[in-house]
Amino acid sequence: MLRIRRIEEAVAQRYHEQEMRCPVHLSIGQEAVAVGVCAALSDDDIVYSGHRSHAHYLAKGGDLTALIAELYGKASGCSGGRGGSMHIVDHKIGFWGATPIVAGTVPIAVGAAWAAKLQNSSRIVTIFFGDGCFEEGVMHESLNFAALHQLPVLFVCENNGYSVYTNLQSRQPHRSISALASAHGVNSISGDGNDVMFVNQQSSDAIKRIHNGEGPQFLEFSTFRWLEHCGPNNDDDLGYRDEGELASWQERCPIELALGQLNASSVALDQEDVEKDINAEIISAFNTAQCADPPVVGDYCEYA
Amino acid sequence: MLRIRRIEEAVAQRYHEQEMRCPVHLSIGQEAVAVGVCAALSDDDIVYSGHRSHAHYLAKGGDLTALIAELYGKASGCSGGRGGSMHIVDHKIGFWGATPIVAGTVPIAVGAAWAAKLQNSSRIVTIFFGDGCFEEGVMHESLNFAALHQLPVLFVCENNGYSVYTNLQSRQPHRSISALASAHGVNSISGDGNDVMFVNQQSSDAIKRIHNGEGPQFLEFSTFRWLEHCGPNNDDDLGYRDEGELASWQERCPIELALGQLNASSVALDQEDVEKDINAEIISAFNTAQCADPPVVGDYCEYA
Amino acid sequence: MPDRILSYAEAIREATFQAMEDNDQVIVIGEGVPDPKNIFGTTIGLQEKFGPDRVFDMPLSENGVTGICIGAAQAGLRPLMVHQRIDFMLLAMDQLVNHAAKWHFLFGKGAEIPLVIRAIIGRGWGQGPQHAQSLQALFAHIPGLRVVMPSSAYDAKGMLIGAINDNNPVIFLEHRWLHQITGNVPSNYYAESLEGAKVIRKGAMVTIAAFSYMLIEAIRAAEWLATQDIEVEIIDMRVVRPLDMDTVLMSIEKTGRLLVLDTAWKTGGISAEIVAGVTEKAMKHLKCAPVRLTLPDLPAPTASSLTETYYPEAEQVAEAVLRLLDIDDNNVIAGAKALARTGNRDVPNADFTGPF
Amino acid sequence: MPDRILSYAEAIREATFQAMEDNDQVIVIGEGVPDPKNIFGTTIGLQEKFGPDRVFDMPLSENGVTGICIGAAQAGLRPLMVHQRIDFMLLAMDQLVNHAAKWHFLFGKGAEIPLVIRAIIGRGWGQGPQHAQSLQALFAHIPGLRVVMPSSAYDAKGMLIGAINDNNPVIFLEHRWLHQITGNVPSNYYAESLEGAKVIRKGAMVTIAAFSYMLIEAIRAAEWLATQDIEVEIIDMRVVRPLDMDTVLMSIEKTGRLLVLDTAWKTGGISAEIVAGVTEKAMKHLKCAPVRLTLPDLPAPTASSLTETYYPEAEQVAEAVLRLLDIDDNNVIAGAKALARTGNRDVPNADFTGPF
Ligand SMILES: Cc1ncc(C[n+]2csc(CCOP(=O)(O)OP(=O)(O)O)c2C)c(N)n1
Ligand SMILES: Cc1ncc(C[n+]2csc(CCOP(=O)(O)OP(=O)(O)O)c2C)c(N)n1
Ligand SMILES: [Mg+2]
Ligand SMILES: [Mg+2]
Repeated sequence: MLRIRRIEEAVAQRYHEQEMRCPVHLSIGQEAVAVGVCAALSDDDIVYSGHRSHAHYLAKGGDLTALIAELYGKASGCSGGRGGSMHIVDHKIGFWGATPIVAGTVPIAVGAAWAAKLQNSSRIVTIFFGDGCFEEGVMHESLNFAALHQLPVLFVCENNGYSVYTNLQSRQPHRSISALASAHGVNSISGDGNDVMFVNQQSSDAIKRIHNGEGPQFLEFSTFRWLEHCGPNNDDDLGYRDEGELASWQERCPIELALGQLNASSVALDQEDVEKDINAEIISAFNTAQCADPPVVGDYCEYA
Repeated sequence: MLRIRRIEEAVAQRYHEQEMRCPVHLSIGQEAVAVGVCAALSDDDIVYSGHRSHAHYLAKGGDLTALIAELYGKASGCSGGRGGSMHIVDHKIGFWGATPIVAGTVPIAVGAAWAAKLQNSSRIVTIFFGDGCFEEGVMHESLNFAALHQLPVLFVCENNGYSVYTNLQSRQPHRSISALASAHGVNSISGDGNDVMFVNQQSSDAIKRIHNGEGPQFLEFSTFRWLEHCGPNNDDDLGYRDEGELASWQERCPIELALGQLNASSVALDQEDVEKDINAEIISAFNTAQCADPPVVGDYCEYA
Repeated sequence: MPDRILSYAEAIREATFQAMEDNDQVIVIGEGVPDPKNIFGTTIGLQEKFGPDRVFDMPLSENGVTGICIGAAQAGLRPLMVHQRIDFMLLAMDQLVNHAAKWHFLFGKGAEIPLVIRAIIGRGWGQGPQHAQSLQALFAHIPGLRVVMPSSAYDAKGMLIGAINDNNPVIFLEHRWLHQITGNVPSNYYAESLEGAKVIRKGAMVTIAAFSYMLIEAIRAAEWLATQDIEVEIIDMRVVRPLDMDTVLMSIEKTGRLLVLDTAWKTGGISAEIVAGVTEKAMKHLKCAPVRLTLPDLPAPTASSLTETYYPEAEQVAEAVLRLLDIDDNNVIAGAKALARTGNRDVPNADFTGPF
Repeated sequence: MPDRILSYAEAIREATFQAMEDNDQVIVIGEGVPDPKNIFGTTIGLQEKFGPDRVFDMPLSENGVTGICIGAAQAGLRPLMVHQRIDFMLLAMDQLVNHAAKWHFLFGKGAEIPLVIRAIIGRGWGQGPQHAQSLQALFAHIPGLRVVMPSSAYDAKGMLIGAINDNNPVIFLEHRWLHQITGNVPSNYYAESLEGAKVIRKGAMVTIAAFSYMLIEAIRAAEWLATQDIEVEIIDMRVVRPLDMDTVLMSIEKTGRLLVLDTAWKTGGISAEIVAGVTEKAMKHLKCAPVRLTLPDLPAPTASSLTETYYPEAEQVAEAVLRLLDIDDNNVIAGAKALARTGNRDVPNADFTGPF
């Protein structure tokens, strides 16, 4: 979690150099969902995500250098430089794709789960998405199909209360997202998305239920995005969020919370050492990415 | 109701003459919903519908001759011959259009309701649709918007258990349609769609709630289609519906039920006289339609 | 090989059976696939044979199920999705254009999407503007998609098998009125290429490049034209994306005259691409300006009487050929006009009695 | 009248204000319309001025809200809907094509749909294949829609007002890189016609028919070409549907040479329609084969380095003109190549620093 935080901070910090020439949607503040869920998955399980996917990719075990190279538009990027931050993939680790059409990957993930069922595979498929997805019809079509066919899919909604600058109340009526998923016939739970232990426990339980043949499961986690929707800055000064809202969420920083839990359970952890390792890894990844070759023009034609 | 039944029967009976050269989706067996709801509406209120719309058009006061002329593809048809059975309209009576893309008119009706709210009109908008609509994403987008903006719209779902030859269980998981509408934040009621009094009572109550500012209302009525999905015949021999299902619904014929209720409340009604009048009206409508002029080729260009 | 005559619909059905036998990753899904009408008879017996784990009806969720098929394809299945009307695919444009067409480009090896989408286009009795469109141009413009429109029973089978074997998303478009045509269809499992047009009739005077059902009208016209000693070359275009311009250009070098026939609207249709491509590459061979014969730029009307002027048929094809050749002999023109069908023109033939 | 210089984005904003003042049935809805970024600044202050009952953010329901706007339009409102990217409109194709485009045709008087949809097309920094498409061809093919692509600040204002006053559904497409361009924009309320192209530079040697942002590159090329005594005629096409072929044909009569510039893919694009239309009607005037300069038939790549060969700019325009004129003087060709921008070509200018 700390590693993801530091990576995202490094992206933010170096974004102004204008060498990462693509929109970036950072996950700072929301790391616990990615980490808690992915820790409950097997290597064989599949993950899909949307525009805000760095944390999911990294938590699933995605290669850091390939991610940074992708942001730099290099041939060694995880999508060969054709995607940038908004389109990332790593088939080796079961990260089957993240793309930025809101809710676009939701049915695709359900389809991969359908295939798992038809192919008698024991893998499950996890799809990460935001609260905005509930406004897209295809989200509902996907829930309907998953429930109808009782597919091994774990729906994970990161409800951060905003879509870009628009708060949830301006987009959805006063009703619960997870209750709506339940009404579709998908078993649903909601709770604190900044408590990585809670997230992990709920995920493990949900995955057990999937393996028990209880069909698709839905988890709604409340969390908060600290930086601007897209880009490296803090934009709280724009006033689109309530005064104090950010501060109150920052007090409940998922990393601080987790460190507290670790201390309480007296797991020894030399944070300084960890930070050092992470920092070295990040510097190396950026250096490698910066020095890497750009994609060969024309090479990409074969893919269309 | 009896009138609608006889009109639909006449369409079915004369369809084989191949002068009504368009697909027809007849409402025989489902008349009570159309009649019960429309009787609760004011002249000023608006109605939209889908592919199975004859009953809604007639119940709202649509001109019979113009409907039959439309089936015959005549210039005097309610849509000028450009639409046929699947695309009918009558602006004069507030029937603002029926078209056959499943769920296609649902958001359009919500938009008309939005306009009513923004224009401070007291009119309400009713949208008729089938159980199949719940599989279309746009249905959910429409419910979300209607609930968000608290629009004066009455959603009426005629749940006849089938979409073409496919039963509900093969298309939607085991959960209730009206409960799903409720989870969207739209107040919902479900019940017997063959009991015109019940339908009318629920509609009146729902309309009152809309006028009271309680926002959009949703009514789910169970009913049954007696004939084939599209066309003039009984196709029960195909075996796609459970044995006895049709018979059990026919025993609960909405017209017989209503006649029973009328008798019980000792309203005098000379059915023979009524039938005679209806028959004369139908014969005249068909004659007029058959003799009417076809649309002038080229005239329709102005509309595209 | 002796002739083995099947209808286009039967050829599609046979292709589906054989592809499913050949590869157990092939699955079929579509609204009505296992129902008693079986998509105009093209899926009869499929579920009985391959079971409910490979042959599916679907919820009315065109966009969602398209996405679901994309995911299933990424996972190694080879889904064949079916739409009774192409009009319903408009609901799925996001998944088709933003996703299916982009996946392999974005994510490279391991992200091939072997998805086939069958859709029925074109005329039917009284279908009207929302149920009778011919929307091939919308897909023809999109890099990452393949789009085919077989016009013979032979190709219907071979190209459907070819499409199922292909690793790209393929849109397979069947004109409603082609389902009844018949032709020689070998019984073996064969895949036809998804590239390339076919010259199906040789002639030196005019090149007719025809898409889908318009090929049938072209053949009717050509047979009569031959009686007038007018020999046209007919190209069955077969594939909309990628277009085989080479075959057209080769023919134009010989004839110098081009007539393009499409089942869709004119403006912005694929017929424009053919004319543009020919002009760019072979203007010097053109003896006169090319002509497109298409639908007028108007929604499809429903009334039978209105369809008569809306849909061009063999006589309009013949008339266009005569104009391209500057033939103004009134007798000949009258002969072309006499090709007009008698009776209602909203049905392919008198056997067609609705209600669909 | 003295010049009054506004940016294209400001012109759109002014048009919206004036149209809303002029007619209280005009409402505006779109994801981000009232937010701090205000659709690239085009809706700044709108909600403050006209209130939350006329200016709306929207749920992420592109198809649903399009249908809702159709219904609102049928009820007499005049909705202006805004998409930050045209790619999102693919979700709304059903309501646009099956419904908005057909309503008036189907239901006649009383069913006019005065709906305007603004959408941003084209390049941005690192937007990639799902956020930088130019999908005008998909709408250009559909009877019942009007499609406009203004290229000047003057037209941006006048045509948006014209679109809002029009009783048809109008798709109003703004290239992302046009927002910053400036030009003379009168302060009064004026509506420009939604039909007709404009000759914006006279010249006798080559006709350049340019759509949207490509007009800017055409002008850059033309200025340099003039220094070489090569005078091109530039037509700002302005409208995609209905296309104004007459203006193109008139120019071709004079120049005999045609270059079409579009921001979209080549195959099946509107550039094909221009070439086809010119060939059909004026082949005898063509001195050489027309040329289309467009995107290659590939999804948009993200990496900055890949965008350089993907997007044609002024030097490719100039080179194409030289080829049309058979000019192979190496000095001149080198001059054309020298038009190439230095620095990154994934931004319109150095002021553009992301992240959007
Ligand atoms: C179909 C579609 N509509 C609009 C957008 C623009 N957009 C990009 S991200 C985003 C916000 C989505 O909000 P949410 O799902 O809550 O995710 P979050 O950004 O909060 O993580 C929007 C509206 C889009 N990418 N796709
Ligand atoms: C988007 C779309 N998909 C499929 C169809 C084909 N279709 C026409 S009517 C119908 C059945 C719809 O069922 P339901 O909504 O329950 O209405 P019912 O026919 O039972 O009255 C279907 C699938 C269509 N018209 N539109
Ligand atoms: Mg959010
Ligand atoms: Mg039904």
